[in-house]
Amino acid sequence: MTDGTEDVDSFRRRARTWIHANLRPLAPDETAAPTVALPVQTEEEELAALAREREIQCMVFDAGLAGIGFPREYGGQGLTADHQRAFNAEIVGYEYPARLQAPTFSPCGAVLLEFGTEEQKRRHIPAILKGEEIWMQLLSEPSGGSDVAAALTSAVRDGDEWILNGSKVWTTGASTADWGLCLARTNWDVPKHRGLTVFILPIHQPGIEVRRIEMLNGSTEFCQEFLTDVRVPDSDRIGDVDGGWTVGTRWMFHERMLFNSPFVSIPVGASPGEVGAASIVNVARDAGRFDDRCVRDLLGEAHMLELVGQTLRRRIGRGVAAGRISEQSAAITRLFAGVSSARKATIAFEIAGSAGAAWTSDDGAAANCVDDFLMRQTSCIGGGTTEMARNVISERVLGMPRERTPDRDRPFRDVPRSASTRA
Amino acid sequence: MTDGTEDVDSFRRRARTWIHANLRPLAPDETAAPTVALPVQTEEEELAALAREREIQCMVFDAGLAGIGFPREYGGQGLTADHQRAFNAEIVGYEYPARLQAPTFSPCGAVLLEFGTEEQKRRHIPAILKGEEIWMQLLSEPSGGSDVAAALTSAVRDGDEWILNGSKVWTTGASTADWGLCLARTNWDVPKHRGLTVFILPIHQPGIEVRRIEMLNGSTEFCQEFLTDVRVPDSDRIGDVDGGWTVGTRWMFHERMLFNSPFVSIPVGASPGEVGAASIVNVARDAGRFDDRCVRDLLGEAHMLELVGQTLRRRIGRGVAAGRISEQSAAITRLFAGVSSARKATIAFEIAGSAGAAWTSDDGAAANCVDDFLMRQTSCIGGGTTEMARNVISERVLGMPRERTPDRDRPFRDVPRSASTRA
Amino acid sequence: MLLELSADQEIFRDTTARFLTSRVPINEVRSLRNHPAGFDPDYWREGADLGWTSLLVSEEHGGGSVSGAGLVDLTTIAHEFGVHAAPGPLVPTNVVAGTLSAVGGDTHRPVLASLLAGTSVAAWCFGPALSTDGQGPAGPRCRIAGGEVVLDGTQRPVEAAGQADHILVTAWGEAGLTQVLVPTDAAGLSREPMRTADLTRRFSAVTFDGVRVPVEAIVGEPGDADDLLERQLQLAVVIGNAEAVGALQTAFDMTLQWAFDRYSFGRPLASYQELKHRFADQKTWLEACHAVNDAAAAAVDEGSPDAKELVSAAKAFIGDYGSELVQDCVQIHGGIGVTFEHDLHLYLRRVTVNRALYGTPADHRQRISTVLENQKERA
Amino acid sequence: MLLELSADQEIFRDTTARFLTSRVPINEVRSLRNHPAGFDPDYWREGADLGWTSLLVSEEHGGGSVSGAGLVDLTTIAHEFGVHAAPGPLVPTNVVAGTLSAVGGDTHRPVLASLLAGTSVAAWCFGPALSTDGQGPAGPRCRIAGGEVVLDGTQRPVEAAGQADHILVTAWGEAGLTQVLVPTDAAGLSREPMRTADLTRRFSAVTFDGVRVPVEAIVGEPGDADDLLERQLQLAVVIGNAEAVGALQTAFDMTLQWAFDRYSFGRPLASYQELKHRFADQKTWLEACHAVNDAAAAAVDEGSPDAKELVSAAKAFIGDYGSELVQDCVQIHGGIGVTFEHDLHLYLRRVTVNRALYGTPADHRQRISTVLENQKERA
Repeated sequence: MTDGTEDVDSFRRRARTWIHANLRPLAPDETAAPTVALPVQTEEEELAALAREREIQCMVFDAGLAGIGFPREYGGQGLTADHQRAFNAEIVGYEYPARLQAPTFSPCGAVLLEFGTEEQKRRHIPAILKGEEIWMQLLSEPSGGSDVAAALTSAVRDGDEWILNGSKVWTTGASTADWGLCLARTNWDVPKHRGLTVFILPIHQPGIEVRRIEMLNGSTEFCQEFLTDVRVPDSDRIGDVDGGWTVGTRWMFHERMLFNSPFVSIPVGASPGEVGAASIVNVARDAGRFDDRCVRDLLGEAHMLELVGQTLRRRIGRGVAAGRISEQSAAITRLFAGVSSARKATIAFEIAGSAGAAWTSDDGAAANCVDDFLMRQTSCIGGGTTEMARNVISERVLGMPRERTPDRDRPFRDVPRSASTRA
Repeated sequence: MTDGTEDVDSFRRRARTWIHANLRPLAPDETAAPTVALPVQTEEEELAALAREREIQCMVFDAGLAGIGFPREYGGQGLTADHQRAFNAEIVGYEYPARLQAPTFSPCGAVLLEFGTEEQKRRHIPAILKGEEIWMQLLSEPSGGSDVAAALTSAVRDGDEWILNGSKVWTTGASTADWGLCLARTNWDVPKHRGLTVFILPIHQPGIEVRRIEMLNGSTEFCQEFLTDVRVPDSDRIGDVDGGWTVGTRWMFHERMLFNSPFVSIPVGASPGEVGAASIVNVARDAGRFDDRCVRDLLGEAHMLELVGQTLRRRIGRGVAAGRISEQSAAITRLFAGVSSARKATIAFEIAGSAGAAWTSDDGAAANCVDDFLMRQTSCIGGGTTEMARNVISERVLGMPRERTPDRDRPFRDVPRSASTRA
Repeated sequence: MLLELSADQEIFRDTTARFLTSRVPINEVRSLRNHPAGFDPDYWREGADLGWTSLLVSEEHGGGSVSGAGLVDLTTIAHEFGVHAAPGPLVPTNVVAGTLSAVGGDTHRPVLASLLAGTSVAAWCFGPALSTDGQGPAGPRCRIAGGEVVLDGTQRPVEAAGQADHILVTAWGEAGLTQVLVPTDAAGLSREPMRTADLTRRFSAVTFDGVRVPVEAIVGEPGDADDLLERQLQLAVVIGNAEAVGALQTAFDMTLQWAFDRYSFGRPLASYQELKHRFADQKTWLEACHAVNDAAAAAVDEGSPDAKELVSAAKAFIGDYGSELVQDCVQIHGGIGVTFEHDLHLYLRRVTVNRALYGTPADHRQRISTVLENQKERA
Repeated sequence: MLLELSADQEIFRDTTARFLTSRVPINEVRSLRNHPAGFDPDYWREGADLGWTSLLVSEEHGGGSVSGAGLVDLTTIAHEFGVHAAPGPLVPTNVVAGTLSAVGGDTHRPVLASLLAGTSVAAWCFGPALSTDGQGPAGPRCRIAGGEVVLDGTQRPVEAAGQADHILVTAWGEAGLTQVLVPTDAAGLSREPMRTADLTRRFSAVTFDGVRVPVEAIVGEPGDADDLLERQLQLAVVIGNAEAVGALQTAFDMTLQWAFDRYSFGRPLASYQELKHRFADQKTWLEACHAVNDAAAAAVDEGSPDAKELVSAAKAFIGDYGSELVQDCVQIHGGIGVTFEHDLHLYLRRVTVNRALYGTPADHRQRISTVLENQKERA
């Protein structure tokens, strides 16, 4: 504490004491690893859960535990990733505001902290840390796929304002979010990376129409937004005009680094969106197949992948934090997590046997394994595809030659595009 | 027989009668599927085996059964791939001249038949069919890898002769072969495909030095040849000057089509160079693990791959023969065979357990599984890599865009090359 | 499917293809998820007129094949079912019709006639056929008492049990495995609907609680069902495989087209070598799926000794490699590939459910290893 | 290996790295295939001076670690063994030295001293530790009679048994599993050399035919060997893994360099996207191999409750993914990669043999599933 910073151990004790005194321990079935298939909730359930999380976040803030990696002047604790990790260890098994972590604290909050003006930061970061503002990312577009920088959403200057038009997709929480971070094209006459600008804007306004997307498992968590003549004051611009890719690069870095972020609380051991080995053990039991050596081989494989993934995440996280390896190495963690999650969903489905084809509610954990299997590629698509991760690893980590990109040195308006978006 | 051609059934009966009367049935251990690891023989053993095969081939010739797909005027039978398939079914379980089939009958004999002059064909094809001439392919080069057309071996015209210099590699049977088919560069000032010419030449001559290559399993079947001022008369040129790629393309097609060739006898069901499921069953028994469900799962997988590979080979072979699919589809068979052979070698090694690390001669089939495992990639390298097969399938079969080839429209002497071959 | 169909087979296949295109376009399939039966009775009757249920039935009984190889002919229909993600109980109805024609008695003729006419469908309790599935000989038991067969026990999942007028059930009795054709309105028979991932197929858990039927309901002889069941399993697997291969073909074709149309970083996806090589793998697996199932169908039709191993090799291969193929199609589509609005998941569902039905790939690998063991002992 | 070593650890590692580079350059390794022992005694003694055999031995007995975590320190040496495909019985000698230091009696002190000094090496009969390998509790039996232990039976494969002066053997006795340190010149002990794929390691089948040693030769208490064996297995696996990871790192580095240097169709191999993506997979697996084995080493050193599952996860992962990684390195090299002249196979051999030793990946997956089962029961 010589430099006035709370040391990790005393922070840990303080966090533990407060958590035990104030947060509800989770019931055993609540700790069960979540699965690939997004939870199918009614809108009322979703809103009620979110209200409770805002309430908890406010308590966390009042307790001096919110925004561990955010500076004190914006309401945070001014502490380090090590402190965040200590907190993550202590909240295991307790209720916590899971929905607020990403994308609100990071990447949105992290991007604001890094690129926002003093005024923007003072206005938004404390509100975020108190649970008052929930944020969403307006990043991907229907036309774009992995090529985020090929955004077609346009922002045209009109005096002190910008007028935005276009469409964003794969957003989560559009119906519950307050603010959005939006990447838009402000210049079509330069190569794609040099004509982008980032804005912030309130979500609930007449120019923004939100449409839910039905996923094949019935989940409607993802949305598509249509922006029509949305006016944004220039004071809500983040970073320089046409400098949006500088912001965007860090934005996506924060997204990849979620599990090693000083801004985000994720219980240790949690791999959201994955079929955990523990739940696969339940599948094997409920399918009556735990004693089959072949099934045990698969269970061993599933848990092996989980353990390897956890240790890999720690290695890469520490290596990046210590500056021993490049930040781009986060793609290694992403690739491994995506592929192994898909494999685990396959293992669970295989073990379920004929309950993978048809099941009743009596089948316990073996019921509905097929949903996770049908949705399994989401772990290799969402948050940047595994293909993009492999590009990053080969080109940025290993220094192999870059792919030919015919769009690199060409005005964006002249870049060849998909048939459907050429019109 | 209305057109004077023997029908398949009567040919089959004739072949069967002759085989049963004249060829030795193989002992059970001789029919065991051959493995990936090339047979390690002494030179004496090799020569003795080959002498016996020449003898048998001469008997086959005298019986009117040699060169089934070769025209009658060159000593062949003038029959079809269906007749060859019938013969292949009948020789199962009998001694036959395996070493003479490839590369002598095909691709070498097939290329001679397609591109040779009348004089060349009359001189060589009957000799080949009688077992008098054994041929080898002087095709790959140390610098070239998959890029066969990037040959650096040069042929320079000198009056009625050509003077060849350079090096060829991955040749088999160099010490026992009589003649070679050789691809050489005759023009360095045009793009690579347009400056090649094919020659034939006797192997045993002063200008050709043969060096055996020791493989990691101790096999020395492959050789490298060094050609120094080898003189070849222009009458031993195959095809046009600088037209070698036309020949080379068919040369490699015949190589890929070995299993569906009308020129080559291969017992039905044989997959030379593969670890067969039957031999893996022996590994499981000799390792005492046949009753382990996990081992049986692997055995089931191995036999599945084998059955699928056989049916795929038939489908593609028939489809090509009937003109329903392009000849390039042979790459599909090649890819599947390579990958599944590697997988089978892995399965055998896995089942062998600790005998995979160390073994005694008492371990039966479980002994030495590791050699096949160490050599397993040869099934994905030899005869054109699986990477090349995937290029062919995607570009030629599926019509996807060709890879960028900076060497395509550039004089060959200006093409960027590996550091080691730039000197 | 075979690369070369005879002219008659081609007409036969094409007729069904055109019927499915007009009668159950893909949006119709999508909306059938809310239909209680998953298919319309008229649709099925019209399909039966096209020959969907007659191929495994002898001419004597009003059936007949196109080429003399009824199962091979049927795989062309099943292939089109897969291509169109079409609804309808093709597997159970054909399995039951084929069985009734081969070994059914006079009392079974009217049922067979109604299946041929498409005025009713049948369900088939697949259960004890796979002794390798770790579940052991579960399933119904039967006893013969006073000219009646009495059935007790549960079997699941049973496709189309809720839509069928009759269920062919295999039960353990004193004489051994015995098959019985039971009307679904029999007292004591109940059907609990199950959930499934397929939008148009319906499954039930069928419970027999002291169900009594006359002994004439027995199909074949009591205790004779082992061979019947093995043959039925082979038929069901080959038909299901052919359907899966059709679905794979469509998924592959639409994904390849997508790769040509979709641009990323100023280039079509189809120009990226890594994707090209994945398409090469997909194409290879797809051709292998066609090849092995066509060989299996022919082997079953011919009563070849390698039929069992080919059928199981086809099931194991198409189950595992087919799943990976269609999941890779999803991956190449990106997020849109897992939306309900997109067509891809209809094929994904078909392939996925077929993989888990009638034995998983692992179950069939065990079957293959048993064949290997027996071959080894014979040698 | 850890991304961050302490300064002391780094000096320690680097000293061994420089020693191996000068003492056993790769051509020397290649020629050792004809050496009867696979390594030179002087080489081993000099290595012992560098600390190769002292890290698992307490300071009291003349050993000592660099960082306080002896196994973690030892993995840095093992890593360099892998990087250089270096010869020498690192695993058995350290396992035996660590055991003798932890539980050996006074009679074992001279042996321990000679291991520390590098003047002799030891062999360790790994055998009954894996109850999942399908072989059951084979291996030697022992009985105690008249102040002597009498041993009968065979154990294999035993690394360095032919070079060792002592063998630590685990035998089944009345009291349960018992460990005994047996001099290799004991009457009735015979060693049959085995063949192996590694060029510099030697294995034997060791037979005990009424071998008698004093009861003081027992290590620990009779019947107490279960825990000893479990710990020894964990040590052996972690050391072997670290060596495999070192070999993988070298194979990967040399293949990446090859891809930059080698041109095909006018472009370096490194410019082909399909190869780039395979290198990305390789890099990911390689980092994962480092990560999981480092975590396993730390867990064993700390006596953490998750040590067993981490060790087995590391063994299973490195065994399977490591094999595929180095085989893909062979593939990228093409034909030259399977020649004896090229260096690549030295690393391939090391990784391959280590995969098959001390339990295959499948054996260790079974161990993991047992851990899962126990956790589940505890919960």
